Amino acid sequence: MTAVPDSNFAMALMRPRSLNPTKMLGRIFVYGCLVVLAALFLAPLASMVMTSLKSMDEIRSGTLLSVPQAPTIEAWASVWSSACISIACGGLKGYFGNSFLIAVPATLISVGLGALNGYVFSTRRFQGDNILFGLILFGCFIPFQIVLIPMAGLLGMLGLAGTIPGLVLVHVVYGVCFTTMFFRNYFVTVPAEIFKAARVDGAGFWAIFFRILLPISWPIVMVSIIWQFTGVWNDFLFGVSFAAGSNQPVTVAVNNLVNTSTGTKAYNEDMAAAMIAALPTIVIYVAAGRYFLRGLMAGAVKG
Amino acid sequence: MTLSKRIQAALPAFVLSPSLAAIAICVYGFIAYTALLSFTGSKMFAKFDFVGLRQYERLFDNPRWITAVENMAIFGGLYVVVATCLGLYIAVLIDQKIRLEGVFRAIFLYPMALSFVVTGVIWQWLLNPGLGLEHMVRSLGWQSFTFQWLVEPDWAIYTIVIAGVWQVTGFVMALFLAGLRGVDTEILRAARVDGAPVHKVYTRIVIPALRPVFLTAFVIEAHLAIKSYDLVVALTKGGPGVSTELPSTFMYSMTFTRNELGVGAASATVMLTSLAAIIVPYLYSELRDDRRA
Amino acid sequence: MKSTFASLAIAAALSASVSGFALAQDSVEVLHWWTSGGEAAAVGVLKDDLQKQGVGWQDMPVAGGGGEAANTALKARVTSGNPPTAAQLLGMAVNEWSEEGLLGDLTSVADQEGWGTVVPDAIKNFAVHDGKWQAVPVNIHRPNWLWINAKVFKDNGLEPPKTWDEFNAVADKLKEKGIVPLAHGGQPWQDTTVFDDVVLGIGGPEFYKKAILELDDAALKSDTMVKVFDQMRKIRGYVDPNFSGRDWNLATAMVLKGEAAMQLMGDWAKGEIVKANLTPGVDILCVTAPGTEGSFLFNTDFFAMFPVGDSKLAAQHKLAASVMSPSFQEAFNLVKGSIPARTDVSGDKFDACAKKSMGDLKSAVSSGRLLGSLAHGHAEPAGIQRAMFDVVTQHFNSDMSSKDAAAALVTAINAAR
Amino acid sequence: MANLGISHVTKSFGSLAVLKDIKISIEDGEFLVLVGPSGCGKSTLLSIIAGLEEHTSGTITIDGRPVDGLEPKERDIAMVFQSYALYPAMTVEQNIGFSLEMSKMPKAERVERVGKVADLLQISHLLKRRPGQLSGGQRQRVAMGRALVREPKIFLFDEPLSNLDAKLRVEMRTEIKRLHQRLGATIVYVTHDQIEAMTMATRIAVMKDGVLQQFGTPENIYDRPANVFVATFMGSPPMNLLPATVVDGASGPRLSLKGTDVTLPLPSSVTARLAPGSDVLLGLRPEWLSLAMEGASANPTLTLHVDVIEPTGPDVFVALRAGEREIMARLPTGTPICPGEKRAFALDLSKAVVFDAATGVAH
Repeated sequence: MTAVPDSNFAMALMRPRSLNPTKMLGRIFVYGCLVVLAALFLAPLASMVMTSLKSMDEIRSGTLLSVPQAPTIEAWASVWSSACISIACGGLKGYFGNSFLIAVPATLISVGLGALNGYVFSTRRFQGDNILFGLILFGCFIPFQIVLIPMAGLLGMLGLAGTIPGLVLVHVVYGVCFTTMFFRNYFVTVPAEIFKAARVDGAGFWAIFFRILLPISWPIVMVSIIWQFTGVWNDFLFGVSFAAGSNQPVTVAVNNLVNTSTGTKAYNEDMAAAMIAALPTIVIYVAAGRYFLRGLMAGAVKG
Repeated sequence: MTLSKRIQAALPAFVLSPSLAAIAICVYGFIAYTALLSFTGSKMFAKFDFVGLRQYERLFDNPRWITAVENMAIFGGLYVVVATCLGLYIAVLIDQKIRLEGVFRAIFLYPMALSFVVTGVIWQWLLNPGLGLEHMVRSLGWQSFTFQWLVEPDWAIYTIVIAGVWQVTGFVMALFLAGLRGVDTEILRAARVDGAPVHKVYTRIVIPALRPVFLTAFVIEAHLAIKSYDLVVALTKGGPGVSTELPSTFMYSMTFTRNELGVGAASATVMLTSLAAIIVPYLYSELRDDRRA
Repeated sequence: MKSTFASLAIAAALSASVSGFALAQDSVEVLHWWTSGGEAAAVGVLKDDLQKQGVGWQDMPVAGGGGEAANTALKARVTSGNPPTAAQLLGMAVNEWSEEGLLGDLTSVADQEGWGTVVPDAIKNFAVHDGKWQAVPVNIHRPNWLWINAKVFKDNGLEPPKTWDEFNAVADKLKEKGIVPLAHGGQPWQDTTVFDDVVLGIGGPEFYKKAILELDDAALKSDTMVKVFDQMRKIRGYVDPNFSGRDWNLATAMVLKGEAAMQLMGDWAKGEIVKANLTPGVDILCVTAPGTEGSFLFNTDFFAMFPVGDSKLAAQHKLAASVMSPSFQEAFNLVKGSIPARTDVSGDKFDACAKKSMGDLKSAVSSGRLLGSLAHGHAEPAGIQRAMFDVVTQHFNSDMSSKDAAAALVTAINAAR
Repeated sequence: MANLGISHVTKSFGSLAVLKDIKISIEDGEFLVLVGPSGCGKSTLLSIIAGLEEHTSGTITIDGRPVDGLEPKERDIAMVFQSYALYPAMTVEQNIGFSLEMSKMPKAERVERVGKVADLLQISHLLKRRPGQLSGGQRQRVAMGRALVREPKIFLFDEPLSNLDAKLRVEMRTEIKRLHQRLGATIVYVTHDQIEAMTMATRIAVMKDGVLQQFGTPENIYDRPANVFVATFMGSPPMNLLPATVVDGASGPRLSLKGTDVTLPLPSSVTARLAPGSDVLLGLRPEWLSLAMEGASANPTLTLHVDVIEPTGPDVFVALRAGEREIMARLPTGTPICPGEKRAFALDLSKAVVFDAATGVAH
């Protein structure tokens, strides 16, 4: 595993380690700006976490960013396993599982298909290949609201209405546009001679893909997985439209929990629910952020 | 040709075909279907009674749509400009060989990981005068502090910009950071030898070299702006009044809430057309000459 | 390794969905937006009731925006040819679904159970189309209530206002004392709830019928309508600055805590009152909205029945019959805060406000003053209703003149037709 | 090992012809170098031999068997690429053994073959490393190993030394030549470097603009270039070309050098009958000039102005001037000569070549 390459600029720009006063001021300025910005970016998350650890009484009396006086994970516990969503009082945990059952296959399938598509687009030239690729790319940009109704009809025809495989299918279809783009842009940076060498060595279509290309593709695989998993996990519109009650993903459940029309608002529970729903994706971003950057460098950004 | 050769030759097409079929139906088929519906008098469900351009007339006669388009211009413009500048600025800061770079990166990136349900809940809180920022500052002693953008019809759209920028800036930063790390160091050394101060090196050499990244960032931001829907629903539900209505929320409410499928389809068609106007030239320039021989 | 994991995940997903579909033959799937608090408890009542009859309950809750998300989900379900057994719909929505020919038929059960005689006509009109029962009413809500914090009024020596002029006088006094006169949440439906009350209170039932139910141009443009908007402008001055986007229950909480004195809201506000250990009618007074005494605005939640296969018809009929049974209507509405949709249920167990509601309902039925609420989907189809929302809420949130607002109302309605 | 035949091969993209009617054939064990400036079509021709690209018409035979339309793996060839094209994710061992693995050779045999090749190339200690951990020269060896291990009928090299520094390049050049001699393998080698071509080849094919200019042994190409292009492309410094006119002399036609009053006898190599008055170019390699010894030589002499002297170690390149024209001579180190002098130079016309001034073709 290689870390993200060191900063070019710093290396090129830094004078030998003589910290003159201007230099010091510069460093203080840089760190000052970063810390202020980071605090601003973190404030929403911090207020969520702190609110989720307070009791309702404390929430009513304090402010958003006050530190909980008597931290309690009651709200978390309740939201996870016992809060009532309509008549079901099992908390979010079941829906959490649904989200995994949707997001994991949808991510793997769309990343797999995208890798193969990108492979074909980057290594085979055929009539109209660029136009075809452009058409796929445009699919990235389609607003999802407009596909809800026709997609519902299609799922019905396929007999997948209301099911988890149906949702997986929907996410794969719209995810494949992105993954194809990612992989194609990555694969065109692989030197053509590698493919030629592999052909001379007798490697066929699949051997080139699995033995030669895939092992060097992990940066872009990571980007695609992060992108897809986050997208599918956070989806609400498809989930609410295409999943039957017991198959609903966690976002829909959180919405049902938070968006009450007549219940009292339990803000600590709302925040805990929001946090629980966001945890897997936050963890992925924090843990794999550097790979995300690497992958972007390796292909997603043209520079 | 032998059978196995034929299979080999057909493999690429075979590999592509499922995705192509799915996209042909689920992207272009559905777009065509929507475009078709925009010429019908459909109300609750699709009905193929063609009414010509009537739905487009109704669309542009609708003050709500006009507001939505104006808001789009304000929101889209600010969103793109602010996110690009802030993202670039943070990327440059992070690129100054700082300690804890990974931590800072994670902090700026994490909002991308949150869904709108979550984002909306937080920002509704933070921006609400009675609960959030204003309340907090006042309780710290500054009694006359006011921050009421969320509830002022003329200002509410800017709260959407704030939340939107907060969410996307990390991604833009990552793009720029990746771009910065790809700039040729030789040029930078040369600039140093020529005696250019650091900020000049950035403004005169580095940032111009990032032109392709600007383009990528612009396209990503622009399409996110046009697709923005979740944020508005979560934060203001289009209010106060209709002051934060966007084309996407307009389209959704016409189609699903008001049972005006025809008008909704017309607005979707207008949206798609403007989206294509942005995306197609970009795709064209991207794909024209980046194929290796 | 990866592929094995993928296939495992797919297999798991498949089995999960299959089990999700493996409903007992005798079961119903109900789409609704009652996800929490009293609403969810009320659904629980129905579920238990059906379970006793051996009918399973497949829950399909979709919360948010007074059923907007649920409506999207419902459209997707119906389009995919997989409608739920029943879905919660408001009155006009039942009409719209019925006009699309997408609802089932309950007439056989209705005749057998004799629903025709016990449901008020104004409500029956939404449930019955072309002589066929297609939906069953669960409750009757009354949106034209004014909720008053009794202590605040007593402390300030105020009497509940009976007309809008009195309301203004009371509000001015409260404002002087530094108390928010009216707790309000700036959402289109809440704005329009107030608007309904003002139209009915200033124009009277005949004007409401003409302007709101019949969309009579002359009435909409009349001076009365201008006066209505004048009053709306006044009311805008009686709410606190942070009203925008506020949920109704937070506004109610303001009244309960005495931060605000009054709220114009439907009787579902009782749930909040009870939860705060206060007594409706005692701690928090319930009076009809100013000038609307003798009239009864209503909104009713229906369970609209979708055509399901013969195999599920029996369960669907059991569901309908259950909903309409006096015992369920009583149990459900006790929890929900509304009153039964059938008029032959005893009000003994209900609170003071509900009792008044039941009495007012009877007299309104006989005087023809039982009127569908615009804000709550019992006056106009969604397209027109929302177009009117737009005008009302835009006027409320800007400095638009009353005349312009009345004119805009006409334009918006015509554009939406 | 096998012979290779390329007959009437053309390749075009639409109306653009990149290869025009190429005819080359070499025997078993020969070392063919395709040389020419970039864009001359040499790499395309190599790709066609490899089966990586398809030609438009013509036939390629390997070992007498037509291979047109066959996949690279069916042609029994191996190839070494300019960028080495090592598989980044595989170890050296896996890289070398990959083709054997693809042909489903049993593991034990594979390991043995890889080991043998690694020994031969002295890279046994690198077998567990990945390409990223190797130096340029090591990568080059691995790329060779990958080709050697297959024991193919023909080896194809696509500018394999151009990414190495000068010293390594010379070393590897020798090494490749040694391998060739040891294995007796048939090799097709593409380069734009004429020294590589001269030093390694047993046969050279010089190409320009998709057209084969000359095909022959290195000596042949060097001494008897078929045209002006070959004459100037091969050899460094390039062959001097002196404009001249054919004039009638007592013992037959002579060449009158333009801008001088010198006339020279026609070189013996010229077989064609040259009409008096026709314009020609007299081709002289720099080493065919020498300082004229006082009255000793039978060779004709030419008095030239000494302009610049460039010592290279064993030799001295001397830039000479005859009027406007510059002429290079290659003299042994130690030749007593100074810039600014006028000296008489003897011309060895026994090897001189005469080209038609208009067409550039050798007479």
